[in-house]
Amino acid sequence: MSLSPVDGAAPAEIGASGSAGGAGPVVGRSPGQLTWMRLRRDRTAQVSGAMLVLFVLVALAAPLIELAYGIGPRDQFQGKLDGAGMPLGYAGGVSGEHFFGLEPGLGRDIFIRLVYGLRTSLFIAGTAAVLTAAIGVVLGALAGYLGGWLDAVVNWLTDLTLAMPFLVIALALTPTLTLRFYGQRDAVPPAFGVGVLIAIFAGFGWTSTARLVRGQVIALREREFVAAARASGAGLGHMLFRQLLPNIWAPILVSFSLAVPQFVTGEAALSFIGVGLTEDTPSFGRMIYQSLDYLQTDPAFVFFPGATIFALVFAFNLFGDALRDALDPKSSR
Amino acid sequence: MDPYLRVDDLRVSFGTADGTVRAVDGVSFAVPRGRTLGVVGESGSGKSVTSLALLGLHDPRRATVTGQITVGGHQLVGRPETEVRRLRGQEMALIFQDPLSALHPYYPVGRQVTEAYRVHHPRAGRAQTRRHVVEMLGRVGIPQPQRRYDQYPHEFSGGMRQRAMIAMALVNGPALLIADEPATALDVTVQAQILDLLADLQAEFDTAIVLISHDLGVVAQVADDVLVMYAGRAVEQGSAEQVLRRPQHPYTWGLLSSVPSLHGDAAVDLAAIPGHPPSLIDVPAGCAFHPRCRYAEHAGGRCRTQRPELTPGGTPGHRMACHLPAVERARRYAEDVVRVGVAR
Amino acid sequence: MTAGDPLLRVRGLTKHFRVRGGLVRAVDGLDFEVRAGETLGLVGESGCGKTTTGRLLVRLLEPTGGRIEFAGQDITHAGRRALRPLRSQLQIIFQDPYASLNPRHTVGRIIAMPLQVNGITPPGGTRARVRELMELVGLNPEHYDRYPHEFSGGQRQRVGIARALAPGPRLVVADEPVSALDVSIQAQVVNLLRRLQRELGLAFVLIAHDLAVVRHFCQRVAVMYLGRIVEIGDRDDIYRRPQHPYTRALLAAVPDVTRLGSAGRIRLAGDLPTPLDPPSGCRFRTRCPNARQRCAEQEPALLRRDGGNQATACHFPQSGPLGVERGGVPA
Amino acid sequence: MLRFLVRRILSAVLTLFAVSVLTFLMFFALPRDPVSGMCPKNCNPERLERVRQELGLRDPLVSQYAGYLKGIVTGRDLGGAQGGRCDAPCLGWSYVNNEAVTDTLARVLPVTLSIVIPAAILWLLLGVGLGMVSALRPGSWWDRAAIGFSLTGASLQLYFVGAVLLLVFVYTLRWLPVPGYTPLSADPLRWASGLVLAWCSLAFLFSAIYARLFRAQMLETLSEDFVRTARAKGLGRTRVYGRHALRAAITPVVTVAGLDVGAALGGTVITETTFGIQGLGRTAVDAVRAGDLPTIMATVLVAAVFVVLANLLVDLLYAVIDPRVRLG
Amino acid sequence: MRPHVATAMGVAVALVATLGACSENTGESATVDTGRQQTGVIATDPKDSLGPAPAVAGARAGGTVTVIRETPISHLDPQRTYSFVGLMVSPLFARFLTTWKDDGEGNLVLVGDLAETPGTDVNDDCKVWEFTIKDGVKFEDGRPVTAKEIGYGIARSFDPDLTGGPTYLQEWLADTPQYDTAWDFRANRNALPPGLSTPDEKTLRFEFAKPRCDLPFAVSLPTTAPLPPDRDTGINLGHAPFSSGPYRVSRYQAGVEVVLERNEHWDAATDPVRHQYPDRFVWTFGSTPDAAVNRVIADNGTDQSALSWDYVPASLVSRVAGDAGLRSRTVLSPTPSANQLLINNQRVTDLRVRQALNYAIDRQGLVKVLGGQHVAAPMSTLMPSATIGHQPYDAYPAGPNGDLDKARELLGGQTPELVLGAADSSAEQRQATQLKGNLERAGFRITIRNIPADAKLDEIKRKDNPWDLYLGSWAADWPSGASILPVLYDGRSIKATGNSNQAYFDDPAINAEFDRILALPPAEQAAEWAELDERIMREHAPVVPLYVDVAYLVHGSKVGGVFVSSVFGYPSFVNAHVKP
Repeated sequence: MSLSPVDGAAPAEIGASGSAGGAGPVVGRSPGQLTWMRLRRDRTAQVSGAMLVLFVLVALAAPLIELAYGIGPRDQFQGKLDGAGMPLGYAGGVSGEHFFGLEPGLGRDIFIRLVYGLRTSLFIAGTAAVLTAAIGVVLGALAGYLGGWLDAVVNWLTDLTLAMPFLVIALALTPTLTLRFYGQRDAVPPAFGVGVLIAIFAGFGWTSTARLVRGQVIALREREFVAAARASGAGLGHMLFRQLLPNIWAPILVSFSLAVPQFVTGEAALSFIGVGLTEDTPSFGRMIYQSLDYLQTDPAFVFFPGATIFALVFAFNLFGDALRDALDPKSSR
Repeated sequence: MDPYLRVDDLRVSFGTADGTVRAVDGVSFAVPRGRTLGVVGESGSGKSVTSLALLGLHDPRRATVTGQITVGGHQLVGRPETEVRRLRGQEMALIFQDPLSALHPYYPVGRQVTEAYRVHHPRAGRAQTRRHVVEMLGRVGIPQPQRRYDQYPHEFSGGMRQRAMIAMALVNGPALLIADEPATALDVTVQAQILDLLADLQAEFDTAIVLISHDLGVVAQVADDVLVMYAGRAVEQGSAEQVLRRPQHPYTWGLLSSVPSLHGDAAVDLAAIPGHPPSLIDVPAGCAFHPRCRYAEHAGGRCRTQRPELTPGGTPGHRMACHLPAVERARRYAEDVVRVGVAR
Repeated sequence: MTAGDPLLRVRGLTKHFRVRGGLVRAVDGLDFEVRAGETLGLVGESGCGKTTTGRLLVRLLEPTGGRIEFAGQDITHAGRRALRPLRSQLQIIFQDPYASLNPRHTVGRIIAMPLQVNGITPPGGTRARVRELMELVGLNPEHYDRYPHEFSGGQRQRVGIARALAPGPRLVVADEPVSALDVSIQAQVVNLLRRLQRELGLAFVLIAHDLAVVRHFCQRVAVMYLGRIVEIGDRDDIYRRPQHPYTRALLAAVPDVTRLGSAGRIRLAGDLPTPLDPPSGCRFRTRCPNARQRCAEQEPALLRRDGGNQATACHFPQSGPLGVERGGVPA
Repeated sequence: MLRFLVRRILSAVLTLFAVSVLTFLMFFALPRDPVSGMCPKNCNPERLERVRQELGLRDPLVSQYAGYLKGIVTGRDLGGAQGGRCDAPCLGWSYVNNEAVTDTLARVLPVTLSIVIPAAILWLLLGVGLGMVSALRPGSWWDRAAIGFSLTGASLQLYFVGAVLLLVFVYTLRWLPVPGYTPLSADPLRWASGLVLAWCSLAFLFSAIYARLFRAQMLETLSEDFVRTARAKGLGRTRVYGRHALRAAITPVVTVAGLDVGAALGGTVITETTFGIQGLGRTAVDAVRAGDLPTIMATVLVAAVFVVLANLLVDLLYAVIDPRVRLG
Repeated sequence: MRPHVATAMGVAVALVATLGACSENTGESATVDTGRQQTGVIATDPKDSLGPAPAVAGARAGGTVTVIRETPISHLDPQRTYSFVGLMVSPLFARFLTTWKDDGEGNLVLVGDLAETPGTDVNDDCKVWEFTIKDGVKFEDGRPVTAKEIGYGIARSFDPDLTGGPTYLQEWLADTPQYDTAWDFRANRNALPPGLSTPDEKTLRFEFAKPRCDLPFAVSLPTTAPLPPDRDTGINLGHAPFSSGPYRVSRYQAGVEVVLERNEHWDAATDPVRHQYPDRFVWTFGSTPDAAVNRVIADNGTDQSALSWDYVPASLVSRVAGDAGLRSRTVLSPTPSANQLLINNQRVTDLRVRQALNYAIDRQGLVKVLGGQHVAAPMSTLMPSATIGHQPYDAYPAGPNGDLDKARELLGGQTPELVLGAADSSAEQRQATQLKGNLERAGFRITIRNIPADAKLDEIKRKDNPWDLYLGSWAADWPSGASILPVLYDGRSIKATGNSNQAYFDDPAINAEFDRILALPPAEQAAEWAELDERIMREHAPVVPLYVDVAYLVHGSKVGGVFVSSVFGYPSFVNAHVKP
């Protein structure tokens, strides 16, 4: 059906309950509530959302799980490995005691390391996504709204950031930063590695959000409600945070939900070239990276971290898609 | 003479998450060659949906179309897409409201017209096709058609774009032209040019035209017959003379009197219709217009419960769907409409 | 400012936009005045600069030249801070009822916005004031917490009007306030504006392409063509005795329900020239049925004739009622 | 158009300049002495110091950088330890690889190009194809399958897919040789068979984004008026979708593809590492590890050039696709 | 719109099902003899130095041997060669003053290569040495090799631009570590360095200020490869060395490939060790060890005559060892590369703590982390078993998994807090993690501090490095205690940076012992070094000996004659041939 300005009332009328007085509830449904309703009606969103909640709960409850499981992430069971360091028994040492078996070599329990790894990876990815969103929103909104030289500078910064090879810089920066903050004999807490990763992700990840927000803001800038606020004498803060931002939550949320899995895999990719967390800190990236070598000799070691990281990323992607549909019902149906 | 286009009990509905939208709900009309039917209605009255249904352009997965549409003897509803396609552009053509978005922004205008020609004349030679198209562009009043042929839509002005659209629609000499708000997006002076052009071309090609518009003035200017739609249903139809000069339905009265005019008394308020058009998902029971009709009380409550059928009005060929008794209607027309509303 | 002074005085107002192809002279030297409580209609076709004028008046755009005085103060280049005390007196209503309301705000919040950003707390509180305004424009005050998407186009336009009225303005610029509305709703809104103007004694600048709507609302009318005013005067003069050929063509082109068929109308040939490179002399001459040599050489000034209030920028103005075209020779 | 081009090129040069300065600074902060790799067992500090001076590592940073830039523009003399005269564009001498950096680049660039360009063609075709299939029949089984495929792709990681493909096709089924690079000119078949796994895994992962993007764009385009016009003309499905809708829907894909291809050319570290192919990315990473500044600078710069060029190309392509852009 | 989540998960499960069938690992596999004893002598009979080398049983001329290696060979300049790969490849295209006759089983004889004998100690004081050059030795262009070209080769190793090679001869001749300031090669291209002379075409004479009894060993290194001055291309010689061996470099594509083809002017009759069986050797670079090993196992086409230079990676060991069909295609041999947990003796001054570390160590656990006995063999001595004269002992017997109680007892309830510096490479991180767990169970508190992998060696070579423990390894340039113990434990050699004595161990009594033994004739030294080895460990425990690397190689089904060099622990190609 056509949605030209003259002929477009029909869809908008849907749900409006008559003109004057009207029975029924007086308080209306906000766009956010409508999204929520659509999300709740979407089976895929429900399933993926439930998976995500489960993942987050597992991550949060990691110490409790350790307590119940009775094995810590650093406990070694080398007695259960053969002379070449491969786990004894079936499927990489899966047993009632070790749900997902043991790592070859060090003989640590895979299950509890995955639980803790989930915690680390989700924390890194979540925080990095929040940071990138924040940087991207602020820069993008300012550039888009104010335009002019600021826009040019932000655009150029974006180009520059995109032109800097991310992996190479990350590789170079990590040891440099470590030396800057810690003495040679200081134990570097895992939190620092986590922090560096987050900073790297934030430093390189903001561009897409900034571009997105800038584009949205430029489109919105021409809308008349923005002109209305300006005509009323609204200042920059009001314009950005009261008028514009509430209207671009949808794309920001979607890009956020898609950024999280990107950072989860990003952490793994960095581990792959040797940047990232220390052996001490259980993380998805390190596990999957180390396990790949054992694809032939201990497939179970590849499977459990691989399947978990896949399930997490898949759930995020599904949910992001569902969220996109719910926020913008026109987009796909 | 058998009318070239005959529509019987056309119904179009869409399934949406919130319920079924009955966009067109039982509309019938006929248009012979050489005549123009004006379809009038506000947003959501189903007029654009009707125009798309005539060409079978609805997505069959989303829209359900029933009823009969007969174009030059071919029944269209339910026919395979490939067969309907052969008629499109050849026997019947469509002009849209917004020529900027209706033309493909990436292709030169001439090529788009050529494409419309070649699809139905696959054996036509390249040079001959170009000659024909250039001639057509010239016929619709595009100056320097040879040069304009290779220009892009964004290099055209609004009026020129609409002329190009018309050229594209008429390039195969169709017998039926459906013009959906052909002049609404244009300025008044250009609008007038386009309407004149349509009239000239109609005279030349003996085309049957269905002109869809919300602007009663436009309809008055070009239509021979008028169909007034409200909430997907026809509420009044007849000749332009009958419907516009002696309207019988309270909705038509309201429409006519709410239009500001260049004459009349500028000092008095316009006679507006209260409320606003209903949602097509939730069409009021009975007469769809009754919540806004100030005479609903005078029909003995039937307006709320019973859907009025189209019945013949005062003069032959004039029909309307209203429960208001004839006597009451005549009185109200005389008192409210002629005296107060459109006091001309 | 004394009682007789105009509320708004515009002199030589100019706005040029720099685009890649050159300079667009969107508004090129406008002079007009609006008195307190008076309604001025600004009509013309798309691209004539009327919307730009509206936005210049409320200072959404920075004028390239000329001078705007509001309530005796020069606001031509006033900054946000300098404008602040005047903001509440000068408001704007927009065309698109969908785009002009922030979809993420409740209507209550939308209407209260001008109060909030200007730090105005009306007696009785903001909420009470908003409900009062809603009632005034014909909205149910109970709908305070609803969102724009729950309203129809006409109701949304009422919200926009309420927002403009919130700080108690003296002049409202209404930019095509009804052109996006259905016929039946359009009449409701025109009536509402008329009532408000009457009851509140507001001055209006109504920007519209629809001559009939302007006629129903405005006491004075200015006709614009390619960034210039070609004719300005009292309503009755303009509609009954248009002197500029453009005004006449414009009036003649309006489709009229009361006239069936298309006989006896004047038609303008061609399209609007590009404002990047307007014609020399009289800008209308390329489409004017009476254009002569002089029109290309000399730009006609906006002049009053026969001592009336009506001023026309034409070398060969016409007179007499519409429909009786008497050729181009001045009477 | 020309002015636009000049402005874009100037901005690109500025970007490259900034990239080089940043890299230069960043790698001078590295806790790694480029000289120490030069004598593995018994090295004495005095000798190292002399080497450092000879290599100019004790000069002020600015003059080192100026020397570097000069080398790019006019070439320069590097001394006996660095192969002597180094012609423009001189990117320096790698102490680690014992060769001029330009030679290293000449070696690894074709490798990366051979990986990325066919892969990009493949992923674009696959992505646009999948997106097209699902946009034509939204909600159908085809749509579900295509979207499922692309979502799976988007949720997997290259090293994982690569490792599994290697195990299945190379080590177990032995259908393919172990991945490696053979110059296309030497043996096209070996060139292809050595890289096909890399192409496939890149295409599998990347096509996901394109399928989803293109599907959304296509659906949006299909609701445009001009598509309706095309149908109203009586055009067949193939022509409506293949010509009218496709061209309009492809624009955002071009943007994303430009960015992706640019970035991928700048370093497919993961792909190269997974498949054991020595291209630009792996060379860059090795250089960082070894503190091989000239190689780092060169690889970073080349990567940046690719990104910048890709951006420029996207802009030009836009003008080709969309005639409205040409006016500006 | 989107597929059901369960469907996708199903796909994932199916994917993994194909990854490998489940079978029980019961831990049975073959074991390796790692306690092999090395025997070695300097040939006294000139006949030993005569060619030709005895024919390899079953060997046949022809074919191409392909060597697959991850890291490219950075250059082939003999005077700059010090990497294992360089040391193993250079004998193919270069000959030296002396060389090792090696049966790959630990039986070594140092023989003359270009020289007729492994050197003559003219005054029996190790200060003046003479080498007589063989007749009939030629360069690839047919020119004869004379003492002059060998002398020039040694002279050019003084060129500061030509970095990277061993510096024994230069330092001994100049009698100072700053040899390039003592004698400037670039200013004296036509002269020889001080102490080096060619009394006649056939004689090369070394004169040292101090006794240099290890000279016959030192001249087995590629520094002594001959080069006519007119063929010196400076740094570019690395791409095109001038051959004096059985092969010459026909193609050098940096980073990608090196091809060696037969040198027609090489005369088998003059060469006591080399053969010329394959038509060509091809080195290809870039494949990861995983890929290389998988490729060789697959044994397809030309890979049948291929060899993976890199050892079987730990993750594949169980696959290779578990495949009986591969047994004939693997070479398993201990190497002389010894790995220790180095204790920074400047920081950890308490002997009891060092001894406790020795008691605590869980060598079996560490070996498991490394990938098992095919990757590493535990050791408890300072010198690897491959050293001539090596005697096994265990000063701190702790059993395979460490004696934690004994360690705690030594610590006496204290908790020493030690910082373990570890490279940030994956492999070393895992070892460090293992050590941390191991030592903390014994009552230590260990902090792991990461060091960028490529910088680690430089860092621990700095005297003032801040760590208490770090992993170190040492591979001697020749299998003599003289190139191990004094190099690693002589406290007088400690300098600010670039230390080989990374334990920073300094004991006057031990230092005096070094001087005493070094002055003995080489043949008498072996037993003395073994005795000193045990003494250092018992009295000072300056390090924790961990393990020696085990070489575990796979080759294609048609490769023959490849053995692991007893001197360097990497594959030697002198006997390599392609089976029909």
